[in-house]
Amino acid sequence: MADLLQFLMSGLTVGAVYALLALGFTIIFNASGVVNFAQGEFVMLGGMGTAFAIAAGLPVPLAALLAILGTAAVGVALNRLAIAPARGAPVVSLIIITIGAAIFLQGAAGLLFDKQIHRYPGFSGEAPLRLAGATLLPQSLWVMAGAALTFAALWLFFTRTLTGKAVLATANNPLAASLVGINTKAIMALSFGLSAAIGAVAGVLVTPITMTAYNTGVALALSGFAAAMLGGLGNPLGALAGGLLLGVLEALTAGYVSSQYKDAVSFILIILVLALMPQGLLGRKTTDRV
Amino acid sequence: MSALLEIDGLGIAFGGITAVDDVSFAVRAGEIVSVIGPNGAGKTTLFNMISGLYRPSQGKVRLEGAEITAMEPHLLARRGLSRTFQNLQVFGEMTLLENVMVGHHLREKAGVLSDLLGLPASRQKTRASAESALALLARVGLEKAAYRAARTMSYGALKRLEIARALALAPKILLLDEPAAGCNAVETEEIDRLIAEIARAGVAILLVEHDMKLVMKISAHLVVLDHGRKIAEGAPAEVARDPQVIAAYLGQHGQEQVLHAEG
Amino acid sequence: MRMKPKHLSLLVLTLLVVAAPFFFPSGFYYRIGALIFINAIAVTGLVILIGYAGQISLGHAGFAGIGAYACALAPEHLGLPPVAAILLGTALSAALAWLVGKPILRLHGYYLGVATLGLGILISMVLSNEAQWTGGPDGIAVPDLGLRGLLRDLGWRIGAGELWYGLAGTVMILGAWLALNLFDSPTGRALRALHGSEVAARTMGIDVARHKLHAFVVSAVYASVSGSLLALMNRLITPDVAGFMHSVQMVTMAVLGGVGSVLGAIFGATILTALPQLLTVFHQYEHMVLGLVMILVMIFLPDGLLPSLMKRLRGRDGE
Amino acid sequence: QIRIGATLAETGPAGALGDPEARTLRLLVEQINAAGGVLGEPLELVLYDDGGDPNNARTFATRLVEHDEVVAIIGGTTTGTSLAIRSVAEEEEIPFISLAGGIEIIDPVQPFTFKTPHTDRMACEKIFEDMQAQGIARIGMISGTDGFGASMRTQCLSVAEAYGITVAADESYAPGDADMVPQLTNIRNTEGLQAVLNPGFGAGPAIVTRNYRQLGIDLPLYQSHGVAGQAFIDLSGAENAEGVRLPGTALLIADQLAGDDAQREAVVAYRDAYVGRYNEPVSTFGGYAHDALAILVDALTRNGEADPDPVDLREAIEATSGLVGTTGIYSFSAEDHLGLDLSAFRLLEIRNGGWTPVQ
Amino acid sequence: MLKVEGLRARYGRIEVLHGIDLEIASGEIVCVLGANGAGKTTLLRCLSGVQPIAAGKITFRGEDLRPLPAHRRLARGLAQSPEGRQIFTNLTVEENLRLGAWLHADDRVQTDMDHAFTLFPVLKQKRAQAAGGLSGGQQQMLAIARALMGRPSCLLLDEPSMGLAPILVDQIFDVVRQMKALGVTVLLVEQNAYGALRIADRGYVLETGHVALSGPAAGLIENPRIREAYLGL
Ligand SMILES: Nc1ncnc2c1ncn2[C@@H]1O[C@H](COP(=O)(O)OP(=O)(O)OP(=O)(O)O)[C@@H](O)[C@H]1O
Ligand SMILES: Nc1ncnc2c1ncn2[C@@H]1O[C@H](COP(=O)(O)OP(=O)(O)OP(=O)(O)O)[C@@H](O)[C@H]1O
Ligand SMILES: [Mg+2]
Ligand SMILES: [Mg+2]
Repeated sequence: MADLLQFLMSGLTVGAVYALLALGFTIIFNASGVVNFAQGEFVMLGGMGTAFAIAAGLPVPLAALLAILGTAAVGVALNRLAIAPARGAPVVSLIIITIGAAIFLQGAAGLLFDKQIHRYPGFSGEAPLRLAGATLLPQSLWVMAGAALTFAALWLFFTRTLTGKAVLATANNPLAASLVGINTKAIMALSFGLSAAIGAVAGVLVTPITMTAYNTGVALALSGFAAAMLGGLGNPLGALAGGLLLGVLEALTAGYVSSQYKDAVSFILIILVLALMPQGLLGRKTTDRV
Repeated sequence: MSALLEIDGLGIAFGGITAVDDVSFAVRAGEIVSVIGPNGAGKTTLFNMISGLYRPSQGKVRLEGAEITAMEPHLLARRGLSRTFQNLQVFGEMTLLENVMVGHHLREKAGVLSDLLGLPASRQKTRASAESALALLARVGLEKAAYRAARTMSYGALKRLEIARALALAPKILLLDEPAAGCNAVETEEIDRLIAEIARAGVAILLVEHDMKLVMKISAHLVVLDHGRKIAEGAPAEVARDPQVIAAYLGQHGQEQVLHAEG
Repeated sequence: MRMKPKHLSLLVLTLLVVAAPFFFPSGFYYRIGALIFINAIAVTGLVILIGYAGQISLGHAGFAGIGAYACALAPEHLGLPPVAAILLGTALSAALAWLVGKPILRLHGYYLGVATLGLGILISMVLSNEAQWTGGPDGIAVPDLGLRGLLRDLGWRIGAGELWYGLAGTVMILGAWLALNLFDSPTGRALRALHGSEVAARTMGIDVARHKLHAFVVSAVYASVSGSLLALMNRLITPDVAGFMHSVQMVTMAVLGGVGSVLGAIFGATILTALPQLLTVFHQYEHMVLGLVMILVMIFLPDGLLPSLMKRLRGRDGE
Repeated sequence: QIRIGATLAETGPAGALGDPEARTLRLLVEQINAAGGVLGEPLELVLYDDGGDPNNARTFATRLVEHDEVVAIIGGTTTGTSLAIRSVAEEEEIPFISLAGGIEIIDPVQPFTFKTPHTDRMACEKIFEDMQAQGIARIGMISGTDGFGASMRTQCLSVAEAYGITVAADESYAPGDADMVPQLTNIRNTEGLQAVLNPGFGAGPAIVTRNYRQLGIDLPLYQSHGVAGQAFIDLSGAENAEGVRLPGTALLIADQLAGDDAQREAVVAYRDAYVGRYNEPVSTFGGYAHDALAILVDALTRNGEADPDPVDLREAIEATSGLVGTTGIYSFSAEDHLGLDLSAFRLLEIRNGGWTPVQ
Repeated sequence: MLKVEGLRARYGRIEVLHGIDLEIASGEIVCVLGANGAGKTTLLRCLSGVQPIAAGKITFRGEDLRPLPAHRRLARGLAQSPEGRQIFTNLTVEENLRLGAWLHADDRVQTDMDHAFTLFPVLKQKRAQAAGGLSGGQQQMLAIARALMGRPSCLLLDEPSMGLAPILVDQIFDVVRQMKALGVTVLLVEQNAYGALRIADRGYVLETGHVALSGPAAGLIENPRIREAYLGL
């Protein structure tokens, strides 16, 4: 019983990390239909930026803020320099652009920062919290809170604000969006900025747990992508659910079955779920009449 | 003569809202039957059920006496049922010729291996298929654009392309969803002639169309839907005088068109 | 008489393969050539799957892994000659593609992407974890194809580099020929049709599920053959061959070159295989430049290198 | 001019290993050239980044041999890449000195292939020796599924019996994993364990160490030489790493070496140069590259030709004897292309955030 | 109010509009007729800015429109109900309408929406449904209503009667007349030539990218060439 609780805590910690990563995909996807494979690099930049700013003597909150703003700027620049000029290109081409951007950013980070692994202490100390025989690091609570807040913010944005609807409209039908007066370029810039900022926030929060290095982006993007797909791409609630579910499943598999094949179990689950629900757990089916 | 296509008590609902409810009628070989009704009456939905894209929640569809309810569309095609779409569904990156050749799919199939190896059987079929596709394009007046990508054509041209493609299947029954939409009066007359010609060749036609002039002129039989239910059925002249149909559907514009058609 | 585009493509391809060695400054170029051809084989398969049928796969390296490990394991454990091992690999890949394809090909777009991604990762995980069979992450030795010995016995001495250049080049041209045949065949049209509109394809009598499955299986066979050749050429194979990065690399090659056209995709394979060798002059900026090249190509030639260039030459939608 | 080739995983998953290796080679070649080169000829280093991918490594090895025409190859950050380079080196008969741990690189011995690091089997032996001395007979193991972790796991499992040690719990984690609590919980729940061993490199072992303390497991924890560097202590947190033991090299305890220690001079010189140049701590892996170059330069010098015949050069390397490196003192022979024995490994323990030798 | 001079447009290298001249006075209804492929849609696309123009000039209320991207032309008062309807299929009917008034954030938005609902009551019924599920005709109504939400001073309608039931065709032409009464200028592309000419003040006839004929609507209805080629009389 105590073990189960421990596994669950562990799973929720990892799950919250995945959820934060997955949430980062939603905005850009909702604005353009593109899965941004450079999303993991935003997370990495957030973490590395904070680590270096702290090492340079800045207080943690300031370091984090700088890293987040810097990453958001990178996101906007990415849109301005690489995505916007390719307007009208097929979606696969845009995806290749994001992959190219990921390779570029990783190379740049390796030069700008370094190739070592970095970490900074958790925000509320490192002493484990005990709970009915199970332990949890305080930073896990930060990550969970971060995931919950990001989710809530995104959810409100997409369901309650007109700008959120304009973002959805831009992906759904860019031509119509500009016909109703939506500045789709600005919407894209906003989306990339926000997405990058969300990625950076994730990086700031998870680095004390996962650590970071210039080349961690791809793996992060992959986990986030898998979680987002499981939950249903574009839906913040799906990202949250998908992330938590994957995290818990991995922990339970590692705990009760086999640590060697825990990732395998996740992917088998994803394939099974998709076989039954082709839009993920909470993805919306789009209706296009013929 | 017994009916080719029988619709028997067909119905479906989307998210609890009934779109089509207990609709029955029949189409005989070589006959042109039109389904009319206000926007949202359920005409396209009816087509989608007949052609196997939607699974009806009630009722049956029979083709030549055999039940075909909710059968896979490609199997229906094999049985001789073909259709066009209200919202264009063309293969945009393919040429007009290739679009029509796809309609020959059932007859030209040779197997993946043969196709990969480029065996004479495959090439022969491709050649034959191209020839007859070109003839079909000529029938709808598109032979000049045969080698252009479909995506570069205007709306009206694509509507006609869909008809050619549907004919390539050599159907026994053809479902046309608003074939004259986006065509002017003269172009509509061409379509009118085309449809009549197809019917003369023995193909049954089920037509959805809002152009009353066309409908009145060529239909042998009318079925009127409103809110998913059949509200009237019969010979065109008769139905056009039904006050319920006038109120729900025809209005002044429709009546004028009807008069026009009747000369 | 005007030549058919298919024949023209094959002619150009063959000429390039045959003529290139005359310009090689050193034997090393044979290896690059062979690598290009081996990648091009897999990428040609993706042209059929992605370019013709419009179905994405982020896990095709898994099939390359199956082909590769079949060549490593079958000779030792089953006593098969390497050539038979290649066939066994393709049979296994085809069978797996068929089994897995059935349920997952109902998915669309990114959902298909993540399912194939999962498939690829599962394969590479097995290859990596079942060390007692596969040698684990550090890989396993692959027996010699034996062709060089055979040729030597026949009195023809040929370097390994040259041999693999010729062999892979031949297989690539063969693969391109098959894919080009397919394009303008009933099956090819059916695939391209379902790419354009699945609904319309179905009502035109196309068994969409079956055709997607065919495309998936055929492309898996291409990937498998590519993996087998890589293993036999390198005489050593590691699970990297089945890894996610390799899958992404294949898709990138295809899209960058022009996924709708066989020649384009082969062009893409050439560029992306040769590029890292050219970029070594940039030392530590290598990755940045690589990323930049990918971005720039897609911005300026959004339909892929070859098709976009052709379009420019001919005028956009012109005839 | 003497051209030396290298292909290393400067980037990619093993980048944390390959990067200091590449930096070391660049630094040393500069130093050597500044001091007049070898045999009066400057060294030219041709270095490629294979990203840890064996296929790339093989391509670059071919390029080094056929295109760049180097006299010898240093490299292969990982065992997989080393094996790929080896087949080129053996085929083309060019001396090759590997920087990876796998025993299969030099066992069975192949004429042109040498290596500088200890094998992972030796690391297991060194650890098990210490365990034996502590009376530990039942251990738990948690290893990374990457090449390093998996290979060392296999070796440890195969030699454990010889030391009377039973591996009663055998868990693993994947390279990017963020949390190893479930695996460690299972280890904690295994009856009668006396110690835990974690073969791995990169971030994994640091996370293991932190989770280990989080769960309050108080058995001795052994790490591998894969994390022998200051970074491990920083990432784990000094208080979490306290008491962790691992087999390391003299490099980590340069300042604590006895004045008469044979390696002291070499180790201190390398460390000072590296830290002075790059302003980051030395790692064992950089040390491997240092030793490989030292061996090569020594052999070139003894061979005495600026344009050496590869076979002669190979023989000169094989004749290396008593060469002092940062990792140990190398003496190759026709049967031994590793040239180190267990004594070169030093068992270290982390105390107060620093390395101390275990007496 | 709207003036087009020498407008040329091309797709790739193929030119499909070969120098169109056209003028619309404020408060006028002008209709454009033409066979399939004549270039009517392309003309409207150029006016709304979603199609780059190759040569020529477009002025709206004296302002050169060429430098303005599509989304800024609506702010000038130019709204389009495009061919193919182009609604936001994933959003609800209400959200589609609300986005039609993206540029406006005042109380009038609600009034405008209520007005749209009175024009097309079926949209009110379906307000919370995804627009992608609407029938073809319902989508057409939505596209028109959405254009109205932008409070245009000049409305560009591409075949508004397409796919509408006869009873609604009357109504659409009524709406156009009402718009005129409110002072809105309307450029109407129609295949229903008879209906369009009846409400229009003037008309243009496009033939393969040229203006073949133009003049007062009443005159065009009587023109024998028009009667034969477009009215089928
Ligand atoms: N997939 C679907 N999801 C939700 N509602 C649907 C769906 N398909 C049809 N409907 C609803 O069913 C009703 C009938 O639609 P249908 O398209 O059949 O109308 P129609 O008679 O063809 O109209 P039109 O003349 O405008 O084309 C409409 O109210 C529509 O909203
Ligand atoms: N994307 C495109 N690429 C190339 N050519 C195109 C494209 N779109 C349209 N065309 C061509 O431009 C010409 C004008 O087309 P347009 O759509 O403007 O005609 P239209 O008058 O609106 O016809 P319809 O009444 O059929 O809608 C046609 O010849 C068409 O084939
Ligand atoms: Mg309809
Ligand atoms: Mg048009």
